[in-house]
Amino acid sequence: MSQMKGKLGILLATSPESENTHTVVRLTETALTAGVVVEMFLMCDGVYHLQDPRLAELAAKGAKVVVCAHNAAERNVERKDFVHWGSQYDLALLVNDSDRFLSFN
Amino acid sequence: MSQMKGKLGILLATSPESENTHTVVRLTETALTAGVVVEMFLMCDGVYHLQDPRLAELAAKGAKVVVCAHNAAERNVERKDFVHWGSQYDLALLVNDSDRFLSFN
Amino acid sequence: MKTLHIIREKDHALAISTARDQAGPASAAGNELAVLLIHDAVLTGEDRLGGLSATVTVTIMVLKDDAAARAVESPYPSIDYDGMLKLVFDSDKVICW
Amino acid sequence: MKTLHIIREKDHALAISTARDQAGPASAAGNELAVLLIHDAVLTGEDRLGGLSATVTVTIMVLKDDAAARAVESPYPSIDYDGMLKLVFDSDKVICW
Amino acid sequence: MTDVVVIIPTTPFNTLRNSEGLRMSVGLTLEEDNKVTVLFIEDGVYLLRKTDPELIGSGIIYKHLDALRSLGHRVVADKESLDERGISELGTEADILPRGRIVEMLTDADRVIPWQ
Amino acid sequence: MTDVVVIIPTTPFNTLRNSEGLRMSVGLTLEEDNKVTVLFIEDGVYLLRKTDPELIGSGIIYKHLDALRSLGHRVVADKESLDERGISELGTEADILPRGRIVEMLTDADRVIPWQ
Repeated sequence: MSQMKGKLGILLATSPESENTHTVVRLTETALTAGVVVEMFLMCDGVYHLQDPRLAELAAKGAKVVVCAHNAAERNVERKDFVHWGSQYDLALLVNDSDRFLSFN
Repeated sequence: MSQMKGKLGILLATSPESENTHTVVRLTETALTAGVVVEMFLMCDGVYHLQDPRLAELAAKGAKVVVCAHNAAERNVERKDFVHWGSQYDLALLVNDSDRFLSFN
Repeated sequence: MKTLHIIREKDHALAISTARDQAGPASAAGNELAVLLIHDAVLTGEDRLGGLSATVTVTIMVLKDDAAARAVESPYPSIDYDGMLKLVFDSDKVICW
Repeated sequence: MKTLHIIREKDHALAISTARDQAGPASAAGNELAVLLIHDAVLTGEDRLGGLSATVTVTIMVLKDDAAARAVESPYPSIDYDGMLKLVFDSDKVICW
Repeated sequence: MTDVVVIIPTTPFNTLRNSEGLRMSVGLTLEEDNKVTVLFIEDGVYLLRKTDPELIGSGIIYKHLDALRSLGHRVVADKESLDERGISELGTEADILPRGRIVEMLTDADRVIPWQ
Repeated sequence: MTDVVVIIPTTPFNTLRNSEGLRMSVGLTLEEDNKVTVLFIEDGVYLLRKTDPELIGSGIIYKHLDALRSLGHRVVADKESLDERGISELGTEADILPRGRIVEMLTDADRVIPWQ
């Protein structure tokens, strides 16, 4: 695929049980390969992805992964190195500064 | 409430985000107070209840909590002392030997 | 024989149609049917539950807290968790939808 | 202006009615509409999507893997993830339902 | 200015998510360039009644809506959805709009986040 | 003998849960006194087509159904649901029953587990 520009924002608010995870992984891989910047925000049951190796792999490939620390803490989900321990403020910025924004919830 | 006999089996297959948790907690407390034996089985996203203090409290009050170890392991959920680390065989027995069985999924 | 349907979702078509079919003329005389609405099922319209009266005795109830939390003044009698537990054990069979 | 609706659930009434309303006669000339069916939305019946053709250009597509996984031979053209990414960036606005 | 619409279409309390979606909506206002509208539509309109989520251990609703309004953002309800459900009295403030205006709002928005 | 019916009523693969529900159904046969029936009804019948869940990283379906049948348990599909969806060809074996028989089955069962 030819190179593209821009930033893709993704909200992922479902647990790894949802098909959303597969779609987000595949779309993010495709975007990164094409040169698109990807930042995703995990909240609600989406924070359980901290325990999912697929998200760690996306981060290793260059996606920025931010988690709602409040939701992670209330679910007793442990902090991981591959994610930015953030807040809803990060989502507010992402919604504003991404070129395209997709919600998966 | 007057004392009752019997065993109540509960399947809980949703994450703590669901209202199921509140209902299961309240109904289990009521049942234990009434002298009913309660055994619950956690599977799918229900295994995230291992990270939820409400389930630990129910176990402390006398409920038997069994988890599908397979689902817990694939979600990288840590083993906790208050639960029996079980399998679908435990659910097969519970469905068979409980007097009433309620599924929350 | 008494069957209890505990319904958790608003307008749950399969649960309601199953209860309706069980309440129908084909069911054995003397059978009893109870429906307990909990969670967002307390918002289920009366019209949806209208078919639930036939040759068997049908009782429809709501869980008190769940209705109150949603500002629902239900036309059906309400019970608390003690009542729910008792209902579960008084019924011969229970389906929690 | 081109708006893309990505629909994930079968027969998603609000998503379809919104797209239909946007495709209606009230919409500005020159507007374009695209609908991409993914996940279980690939099972959405053609009859449900029938109203989606009016004064604006409407293109309906399915995500290839998601249709194939469900044994769906869709009447709509299929695209892969490269196509989905391109579609997202080619559209001015995207709603992922 | 980025015009963001959050859609709340589902029944009130079967999960904690509606409260979370409203917490998110308040959070979206933290970027001052975002103009946030929360749209209650379909079964989502039940949340606008005088609910009492504490009774069932569920998340807060009204405080989030009050915060949104006091910060100058918007709470909107779809008239058609209210009418279909016979809801005439709201427990909180909302701008009640006909479906045509709702569709315009969604068409004009820069970002739409359907919540569920 | 405890007669257990597991109901699968939802669309195929938006979550991994249908595969999990079938894994559970096979697990239920581990107590020899349980007689297990898996009932596909409403949108659940789509799972009986020649699906290929691996394509989307989803869980297995057919192996669980084969295991159930080979262990002497039962896979049932609701005729009305199949007809409404125009599904005439199945990718796996199932006893196709009219709704009246399905209701009888649910009435007679000792345990019913609606899955979703």
